[in-house]
Amino acid sequence: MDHPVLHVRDLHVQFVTDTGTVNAVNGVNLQVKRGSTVGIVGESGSGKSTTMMAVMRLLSTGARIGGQVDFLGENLLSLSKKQMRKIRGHRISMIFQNPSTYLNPTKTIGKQMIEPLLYHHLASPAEARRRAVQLLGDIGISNPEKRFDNYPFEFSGGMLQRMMIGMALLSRPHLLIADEPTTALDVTVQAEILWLLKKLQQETGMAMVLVTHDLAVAAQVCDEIYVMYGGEMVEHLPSEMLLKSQAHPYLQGLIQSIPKLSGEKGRLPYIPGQPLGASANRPTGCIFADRCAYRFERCAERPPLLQLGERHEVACWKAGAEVSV
Amino acid sequence: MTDGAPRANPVPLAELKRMTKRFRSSGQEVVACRDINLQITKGESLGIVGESGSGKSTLIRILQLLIPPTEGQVYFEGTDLTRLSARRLRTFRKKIQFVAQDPYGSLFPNLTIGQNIAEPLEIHGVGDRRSRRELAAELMETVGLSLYNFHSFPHELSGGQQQRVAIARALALYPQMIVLDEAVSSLDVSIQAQILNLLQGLKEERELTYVFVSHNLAVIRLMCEQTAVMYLGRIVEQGETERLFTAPSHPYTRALISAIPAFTEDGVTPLGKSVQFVTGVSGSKQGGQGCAYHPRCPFATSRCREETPELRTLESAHQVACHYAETMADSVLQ
Amino acid sequence: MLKYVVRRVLYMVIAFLAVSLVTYFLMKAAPGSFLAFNQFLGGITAASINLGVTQQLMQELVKEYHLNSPWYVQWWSYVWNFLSLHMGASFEYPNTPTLSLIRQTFPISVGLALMSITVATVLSIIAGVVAAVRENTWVDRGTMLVAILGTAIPAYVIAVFLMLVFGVWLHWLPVLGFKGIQYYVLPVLSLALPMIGSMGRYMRNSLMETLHSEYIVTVYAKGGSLKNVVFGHGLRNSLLPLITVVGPQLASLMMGTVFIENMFGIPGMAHLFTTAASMRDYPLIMDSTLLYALVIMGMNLIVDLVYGFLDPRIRKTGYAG
Amino acid sequence: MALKMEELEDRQTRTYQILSQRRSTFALRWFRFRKNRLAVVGLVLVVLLVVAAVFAPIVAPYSYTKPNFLETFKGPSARHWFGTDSLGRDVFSRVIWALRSACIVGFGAEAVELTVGLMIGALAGYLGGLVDNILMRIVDIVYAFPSFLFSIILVMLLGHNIWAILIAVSATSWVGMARVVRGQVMRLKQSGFIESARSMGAGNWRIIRRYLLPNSMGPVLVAVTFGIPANMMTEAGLSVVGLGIEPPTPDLGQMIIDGQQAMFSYPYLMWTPALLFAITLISFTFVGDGMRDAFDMKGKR
Repeated sequence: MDHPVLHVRDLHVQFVTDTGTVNAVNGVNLQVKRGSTVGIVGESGSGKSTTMMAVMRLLSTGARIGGQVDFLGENLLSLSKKQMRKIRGHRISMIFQNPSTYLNPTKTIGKQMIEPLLYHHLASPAEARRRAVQLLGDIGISNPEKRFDNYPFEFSGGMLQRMMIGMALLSRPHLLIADEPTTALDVTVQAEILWLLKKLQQETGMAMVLVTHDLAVAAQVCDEIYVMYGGEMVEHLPSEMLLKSQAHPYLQGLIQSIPKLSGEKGRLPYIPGQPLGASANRPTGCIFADRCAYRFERCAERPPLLQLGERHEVACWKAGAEVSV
Repeated sequence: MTDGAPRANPVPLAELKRMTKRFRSSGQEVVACRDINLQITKGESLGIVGESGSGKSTLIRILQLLIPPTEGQVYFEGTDLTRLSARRLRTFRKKIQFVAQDPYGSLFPNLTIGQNIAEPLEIHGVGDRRSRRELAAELMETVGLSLYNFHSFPHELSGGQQQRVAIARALALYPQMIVLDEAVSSLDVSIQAQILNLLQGLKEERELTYVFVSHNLAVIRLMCEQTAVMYLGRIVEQGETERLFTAPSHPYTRALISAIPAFTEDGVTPLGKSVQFVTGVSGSKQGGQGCAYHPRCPFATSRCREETPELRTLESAHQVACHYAETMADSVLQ
Repeated sequence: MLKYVVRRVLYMVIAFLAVSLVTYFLMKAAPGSFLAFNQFLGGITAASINLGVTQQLMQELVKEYHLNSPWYVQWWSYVWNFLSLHMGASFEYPNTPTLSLIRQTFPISVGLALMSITVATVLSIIAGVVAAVRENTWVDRGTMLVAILGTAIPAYVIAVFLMLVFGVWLHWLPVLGFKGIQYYVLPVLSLALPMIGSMGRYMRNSLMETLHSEYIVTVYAKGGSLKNVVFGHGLRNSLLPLITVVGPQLASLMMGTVFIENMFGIPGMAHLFTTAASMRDYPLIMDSTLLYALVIMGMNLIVDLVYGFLDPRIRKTGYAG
Repeated sequence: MALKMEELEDRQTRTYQILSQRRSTFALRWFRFRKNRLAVVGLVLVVLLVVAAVFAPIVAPYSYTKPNFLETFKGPSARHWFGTDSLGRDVFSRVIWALRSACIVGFGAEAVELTVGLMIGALAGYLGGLVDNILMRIVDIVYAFPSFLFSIILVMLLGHNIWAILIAVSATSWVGMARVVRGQVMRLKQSGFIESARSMGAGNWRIIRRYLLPNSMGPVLVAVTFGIPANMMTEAGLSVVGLGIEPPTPDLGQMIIDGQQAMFSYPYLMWTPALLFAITLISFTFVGDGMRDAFDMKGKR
């Protein structure tokens, strides 16, 4: 039973705009095992959110998606629109960055919360309400019966995100995709939400994908981490290896450039240059080469994901060579 | 430089004395800052941490007298800024500069990069057109911007470059102090490191003093010698950064440190351990009896509910507003 | 909420008094004004002969409108007469009280306006929804081009083309007079088309903005269909801002009736007003201006209240942000 | 100075090639405007119509007043493009002259509205508080006026000349402009760069002049482009109800209404001025639409 819940193979996403074609995601591979938590980490424009939006097929009509997205043995990209609708909010749920803009301001919390159950005919309205109220209580919202009829503006950001999580889990999905779930929240609330997510994930046994720009958050919550740069996957490693055994020069630079809470403090080392924007012209070789200190001739050729160890892959000639030799 | 020697000039660079700020919004009074005493010594950058709504934005705006305090005084180099006329205040504005959170929003969208950087010089009538342009170009090099961008508009630059422009603009008048409001939090990690590195360098070169608001404790630790923790309009703990982070004496500081994910030398801080947040009792409750933090504090006693703790000095200028600060400091942070 | 209504009504009273004052002083300043009227009492002017006012009636008018008293008495008597529905004789129709003139004409104008706004609202919602759902297809572009044309062309020019096509060339509908339901068709269409233009466009943009907002992504992520999105979330939220443009639309609708009633020869209130204006019939001008002001303000208040009731943020917190 | 100005100038000349590739703000707006094809068509038409109106004495082939009783009610022909009216006057010439009055009122009244609206809106928005409250109450009151009736009363008082009409048209419509400006100023006042300007020590006047007004120009310009045809509509509308410019000066509204008298026998007298007027108004609206695109005011697409 080592079938991954989600297996993304060679995913490509292009946006066709007035000013030209934007290659947002270029050949991403990714596996999410049953009951595991996978983090997708990257800076803005790295394509991490686009990847997951492509998996959910929630991108605008201008997006061209290529590759294969296997979910429980079914290729989501080959499903009809109607079949895909049956998966969304039922088998795969998604929560987003800013709960206050991702909820309809003029509909009550409760009405919005039970929608997944109603859309998929999983419960009658009365039954849905009962289950939603109970879940609201379980995830730490006091007086859920009354809170059910509140409007989003009457909730704090942290409470809204709790409610969003509750809404996502109401239909007992196999996979939860959390796209920067704590970025818009206050620092102290962030811990609460992450803790709740982790707890619920363990209780329900569902798989979870956490998209975040914060390496520390990913390290805290996830089992495995995928690092994206310029629309490509540059490294995949277990999270306990993140700080000590990273192999890609980009990830090494990134880890070094993060200020630490203990240890020496001096001038901060950093990666020179700008991150590769999605609309920029892509080099034919390694996408990180022009910012990389270890660049050599071979980097003119694009490196594939090289296996370094168990659950450890890197897209770098130098790092790959050190191991394979 | 001279370690251990008594300071010759005891006048602090900036000082807040018994400062209180109240706002009136839709008939209700909100106390944004309550009875704040704060000293900033030259060369000792100050970090301010706290949740949103803790009053840190208000505090730094009052420090620059962008908004007037309701009560109390604001001193800069010994002069009470609250008593100055608008004209005399202008000359002090040269010495304090501001870098805001959103670099794009803080730049003048209708002016070029060069004009943006020269703007403070023009406002204060420093030099002529030519010399202002020269200085602007020089500052662009200082902050690591290409002169190619001299005639660009802010919207053509990336976020990191925009923040460099904002920093260059803040440097134009050779200020003594720069107030940075979450100046790196909207930037990507690799860009954030570039800007922090730049700020570190400038601090050394130009003997700047920063007032650094951030929710990123590791950034504060890197940039600031002193740190103040704010909760609901009060400073609840203040002292040397290193000491405050290794031995926090206020339960709120401890909660903050454990709540914010960060890397340490050899790993990552554990998720939410030792945090007992009570949902629903968030920061909105104000006034009333006792310690403002007691509804969320796991160590609260009946004394905490009745008696408001004053900010008091522990050893070596470390100040805490907690009745049980000594016991807090003794128990090692997990 | 109650506080808000009270404050709004208070503003309305102030605005109403201001309108009456300004109108009063404008008329006083006019050549051939009350003052000239007073002079007429001593002698005879050409204007008075045209008006066919007898000496005796004149004195009644002086008494009724306090023409010999200070200005504030005159002004107040106007306002008071209006408010207490004691609108007296007009100069032009000395034997008919203004009130009965208004009573005859006002319902016709209101009926015309109501029909037009109903037609316009229904059609613009349909057009807006169709265009927004079929965003950037020829359906969208075509609908919106028609909408732009509707907004750009005033009611009286639209009326010209409607008259030409349906009256002169096709002989389908009557173009003058007012004797039955078929006489309503062209006037209502002339009034409704400009409104459909601006409201339909507004509806489309507002619905499209809603459809592109982040909470719609959530609805899709929950497994909602386009139908769920439009009818469960989008329509309601985009109708809300549509309500706010109904107020200004009413004002321009009122302007439209002035032309339309004149062009189609409809004996409505606006027609009455323009006749009064060209005849310098001050009491009638004053009364109808006040009535129009009251209607505009009243409609704006109703629109705001409806909006406040439909938006939970305002309904629950009580203030309009 | 470590860096000499010559050096900077030198570098600048070297960077001009790069700079010329970069889109300036204006170029970007022009690019967005041009993408709206109808807007470009509208702009061309507006320029043509305005030029025709300005040079009416040259453009109009005949006198607009002189009757020619030998050639009454002649339909459109090569000699008289739009035909002749009951007095044998050339309709095309009259239409061109009428366009001139429409333009004077359209642009003139808009200038008045812009001046008043900018002053009141900027003052109310920037100062806020009591000043804002008082000014906005005044605006509310003017807003409650039945504006067209008010224009009618004003024309009645001031006479049927073009200046009276100009005042009558702008008397209440400045309110819209004031609201637009106020909204912009209020929005920008919250923005980071105004706070920056304050922290640098910029005075109120400088803030308004250098940062607030230039950055609020987009919506104001759009409002102006939509305001001009609206003024023309009101102006012609006054003629429709018999309160426009005094004959024999031609006026589009008057011509349409006169044409209506003879619509069964000589329909061209009605539709030629109506069509030209419609085209004028539509052109302005298309331009306004393009301006909206140029200033990206439709929100995200």
